[in-house]
Amino acid sequence: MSNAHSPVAHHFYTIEQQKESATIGMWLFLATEILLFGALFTAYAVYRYKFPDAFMVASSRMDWKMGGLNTLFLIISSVTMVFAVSSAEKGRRGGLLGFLAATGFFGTLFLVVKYFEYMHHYHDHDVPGLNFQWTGAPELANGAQIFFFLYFFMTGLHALHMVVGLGLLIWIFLTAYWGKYSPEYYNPVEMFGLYWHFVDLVWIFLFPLLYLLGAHLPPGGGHH
Amino acid sequence: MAHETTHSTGHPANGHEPAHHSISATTCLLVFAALVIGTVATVWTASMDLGAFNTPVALAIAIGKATLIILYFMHVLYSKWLTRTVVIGSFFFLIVLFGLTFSDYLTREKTREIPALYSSDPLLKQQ
Amino acid sequence: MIEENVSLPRIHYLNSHYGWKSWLLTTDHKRIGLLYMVSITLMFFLGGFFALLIRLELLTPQADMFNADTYNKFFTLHGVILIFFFLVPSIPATLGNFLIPLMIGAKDVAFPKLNLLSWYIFVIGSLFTLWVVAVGGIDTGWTFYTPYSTTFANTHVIAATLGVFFTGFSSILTGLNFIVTIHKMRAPGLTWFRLPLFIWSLYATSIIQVLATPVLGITMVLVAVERFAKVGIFDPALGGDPILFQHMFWFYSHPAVYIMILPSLGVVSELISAFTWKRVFGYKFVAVSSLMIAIFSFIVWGHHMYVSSMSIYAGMLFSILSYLVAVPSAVKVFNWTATLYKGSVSYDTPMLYALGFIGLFTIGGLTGLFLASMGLDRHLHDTYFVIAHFHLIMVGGAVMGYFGGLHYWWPKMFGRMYPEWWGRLSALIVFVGFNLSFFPQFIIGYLGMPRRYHVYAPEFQVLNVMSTAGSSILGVGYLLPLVYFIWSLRYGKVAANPWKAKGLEWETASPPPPENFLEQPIVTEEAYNYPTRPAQPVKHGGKLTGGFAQPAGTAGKGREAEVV
Amino acid sequence: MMALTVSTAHFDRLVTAFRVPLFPEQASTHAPNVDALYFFMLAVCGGVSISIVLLILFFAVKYRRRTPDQLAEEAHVPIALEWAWIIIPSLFFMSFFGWGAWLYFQDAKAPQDALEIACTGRQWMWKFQHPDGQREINTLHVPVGKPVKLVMVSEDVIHSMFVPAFRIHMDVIPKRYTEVWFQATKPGTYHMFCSQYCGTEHANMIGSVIALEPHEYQTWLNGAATGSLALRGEALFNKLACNGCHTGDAEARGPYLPGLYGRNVQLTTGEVIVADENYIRESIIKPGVKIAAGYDNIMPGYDGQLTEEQIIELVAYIKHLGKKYDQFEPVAPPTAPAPRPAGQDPDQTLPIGNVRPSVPAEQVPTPTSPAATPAVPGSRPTSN
Repeated sequence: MSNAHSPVAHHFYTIEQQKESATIGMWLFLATEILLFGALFTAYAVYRYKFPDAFMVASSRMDWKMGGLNTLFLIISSVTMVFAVSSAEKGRRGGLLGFLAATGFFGTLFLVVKYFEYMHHYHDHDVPGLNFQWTGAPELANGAQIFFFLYFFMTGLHALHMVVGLGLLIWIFLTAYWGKYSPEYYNPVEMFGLYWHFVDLVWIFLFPLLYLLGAHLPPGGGHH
Repeated sequence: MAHETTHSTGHPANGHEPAHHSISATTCLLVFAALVIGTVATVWTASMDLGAFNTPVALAIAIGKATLIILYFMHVLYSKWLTRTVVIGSFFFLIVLFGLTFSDYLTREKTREIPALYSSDPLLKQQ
Repeated sequence: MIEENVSLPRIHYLNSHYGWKSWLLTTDHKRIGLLYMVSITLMFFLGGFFALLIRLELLTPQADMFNADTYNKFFTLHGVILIFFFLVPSIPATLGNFLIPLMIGAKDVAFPKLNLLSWYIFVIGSLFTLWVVAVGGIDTGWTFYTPYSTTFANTHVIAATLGVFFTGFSSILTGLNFIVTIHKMRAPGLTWFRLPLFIWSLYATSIIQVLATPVLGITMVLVAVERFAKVGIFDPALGGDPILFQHMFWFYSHPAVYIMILPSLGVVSELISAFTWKRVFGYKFVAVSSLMIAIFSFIVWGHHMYVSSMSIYAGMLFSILSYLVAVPSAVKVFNWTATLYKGSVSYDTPMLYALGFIGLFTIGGLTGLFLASMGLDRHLHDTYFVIAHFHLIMVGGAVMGYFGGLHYWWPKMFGRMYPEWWGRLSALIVFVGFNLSFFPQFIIGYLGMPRRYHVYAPEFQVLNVMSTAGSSILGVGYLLPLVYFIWSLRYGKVAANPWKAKGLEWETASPPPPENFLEQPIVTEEAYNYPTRPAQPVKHGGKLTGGFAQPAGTAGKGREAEVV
Repeated sequence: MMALTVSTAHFDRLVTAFRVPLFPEQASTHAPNVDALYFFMLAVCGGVSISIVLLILFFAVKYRRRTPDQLAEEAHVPIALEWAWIIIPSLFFMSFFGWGAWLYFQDAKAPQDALEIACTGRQWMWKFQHPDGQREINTLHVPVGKPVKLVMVSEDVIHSMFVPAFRIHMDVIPKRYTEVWFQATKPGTYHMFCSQYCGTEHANMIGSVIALEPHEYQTWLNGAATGSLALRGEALFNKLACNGCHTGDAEARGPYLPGLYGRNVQLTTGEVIVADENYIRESIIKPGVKIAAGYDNIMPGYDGQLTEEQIIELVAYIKHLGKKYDQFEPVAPPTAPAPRPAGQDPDQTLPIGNVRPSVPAEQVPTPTSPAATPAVPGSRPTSN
């Protein structure tokens, strides 16, 4: 958010002031993100309350192994991001670039897995608004459709955040490659780290709420 | 001139505060281990039938994992009161959204829901 | 106003750069404030035009000017445009953008580029809305209630909801910027309890903007998705719950009322102080009450839903919380009134707006108590009583505050004065027209005329005619300032601080230089530290020595003790 | 009002024309309770508003700036005032809350013995069904002095049942029953509105509640059991899938029917005709003859497929859509039964012949009755 040419933008007096401003600004942005996803979680909770059985059965059509794998990818990418920030803080350019690349790698893996999941659901006619067909008990159809809609909407919004994050990551990587950052000024790296961890945070809630509701059902419990 | 804590203009004194970003590699890996264990625990508990407790357990683990990320990875443990206020405030208002919405749903009389499909409802079937 | 003998500064933010690029690519908060001012003025008159058409149709009980569809589109566009594209951005994005850095002694807001970006996002949202107007409108009402908006309406709902979504993000970015600016950019010595009350109110407003708007944004997207994909999220035929939409919608839209009115409350605090030359009584109470209003505003939304089939227990909870939010609002009114006591009250144009504001805001707020009462709302819900109530707050409150603020800071923004006589006349016309427009609506409402009716029972006609007459007077009152403000840009008398008002923003030149202050100001005194004369019955009291440059007023300190 | 001064005939007429009602009629057991709270709050809030406005005016005049350089006077106002005006209003607010919530709770549940009437809202009409199966559209007959519970549901969007004279109000929601109850206290005809915006003809989703003495209600039940022409017409309308094209939407393939009857219609030929019974009839059996401007000739003709009786029912239904305020009938005709002009509202649900009004119309000045609004400009005399 700050000026890329000189560490201190014209309207700030000190770099410390600028840095704190950016931190608070980023956190406020994350606060809006919390409420943005929070509204969806509220909708999820309401419909789960209204359609407990449909949600459970529909959720058993999820592949929790894929979801679990993705959880691991995101956690690993978060850890590498932490190391990227601390490399930047210590002025280790090589470490910064390496850890950023690792973060990007695991983030991309996440999206690849997500892509296969989505394709799988598409072939199973699970996509509301596109090809949704419910072959289970008819009284669960409405709830299941809403479950799948929320699944696609929430994970889709999350994946959108991942895509934006990867775009930012490329920019951070390039600027780091060009040597823009130093132990005095590595604010963008840190801010990007906050964003990346937040995306991880959202997934930590999405995973159990979307993938694991039906995990205790007998195998194929709700399947056609 | 009179200053207060949050105002930093021209204050090199701010350099004194703990180097608030670098959590040590050990801490970081410990947190990582905890997160992985948490994930495994989530899957494990979900595979058991705990009745009404499946979701609370899953949520408790998720909240634990999220807290670790916020405190360590996002440095909130080492940050200033203002950052903490923002974090706590946003979750507070999220709870408001949840809580007051459910103050409606949880206290409704459920008997008035129409379970059947539209056309089978006798009241709607005119003629 | 006080006659001054000043000339314009040689270099100021208006003439430092020329060309359209210097405006469209500016990161100067003052210029961005003006960009916003031009855009929302356009939206104001567009939305106001629809209001006049609505009132014209309501002259008679029959549908004789417009058919039902046209009328429904008019009131929807009236609401959407004036709420999301005028009232929400009005004071924060124009006066706030212009004044926050000036009032806290900063060179700019914390994130100038983000500030410009938020204006562009606002423009994109506006273009969506204007496109909706051009291609045939939308008829869902500004509340977009489902399942009508998602399944049954045949108008341009998706474009309109996306417009609202965009302007919402513009609002979020503005609020975010302001919070950081107020925290991090204050001049040395400017502690929290030395801040002007306008800053306090904008800070409170920003909290709401940042935390409530995302919920509206996602709700609007869900409506749009439901509309083209038919997934059932809000459609009862597919298992969805329209009441959930109402919860999510009002979680934003009730706090949004305070996004609109809180900045006005701040402006009026400034005006009351500047035109009595007196510190606002109970400064700390007024300051903290802004924050209280902001926080309480999040927990009262259910009072829009008493008869929506919401649980009556939830209704009771929301009802008692709604009464809580009335307390800090009442505190403000009492404190303003007490400030007048023994002040040096002048009747300049902004003060006329401020006094009108207090009266109308009081009545508007008190009629809100009727609607917060579950027993009464069962009769009053969605009648013209509601219309009258929120127009008293939105127009009698927010718009009056905006106009008062514009008149007060106009010489600060452009270094020139508008013709004072015309200003007072327009304030008077607005006040009269407003009262005539909206007081009859309270009676119509209690009689039982529902809102959003273009044909109505004949016995409501006389009151409706009065209301329509009032609205045309109001229209004249709003057009006058447009004319004389534009006139004053070129021909107005040069002015720097015609009110002899206190505050950091008045300590730099009018119009301010591009960097606001030539050297960083250092604050050593409380806000509104006007000198006073001793309490004695003399008619011609203490002279103002040395203008207002003299730092600490003699009696300024002593009063703080009463307030603490 | 003005009537206090002169009383020439001319002036009297003017006064009558401008007699503005200030409060709605009280016609249910809820009404006096709601009004009592209203007047209490009006007194408190009105008093506060007036005091504040007067105080502001007083201060503004007394402490006006007399010379351009007059400073504010040093003032010592006790800070205790702050707490006073925090605490005292709070107490009043709590009294408002308590009274309002009590009122709502007290009336939230209908008595056990309430007469249960089913109500269905749809774009843009109200349909009612009495316990014994009698049906009505946009008119609801209820007995005075007996609690009546409406169990309501919507067929499409959210509507809201609002009867101002009864002070009741409840949203009508698709797929979920909501209920509201009232006990009428005096016979009369009262407005019934939809107050939740529900689409194009929202403002015409109106009707009337007709409160009858219990024995008259009983008589009415006996007389109206077969269902009206318009109701049968509606069933036919849906059965023939007319509603597939005449959806009532702005972009529908078929013209918009509510309010059609009696209106001028422009044809594709440019000619303008009045939509009377014959036009509607012709448009059903030979739709291609006169085509409304802006529509294609796509409707199949029903010549020979419908009996004359069925056509009469369809016409009655179309005429019933879009009923206007001034076509509402008065509370009850002064002498029963009023002769009904030919072609006027054959679907009236008032029983023919055997209902005698308990109260002459003049003594029941209801908002809709012509007696209450004799000379409001712009209103036409009612049709029956």
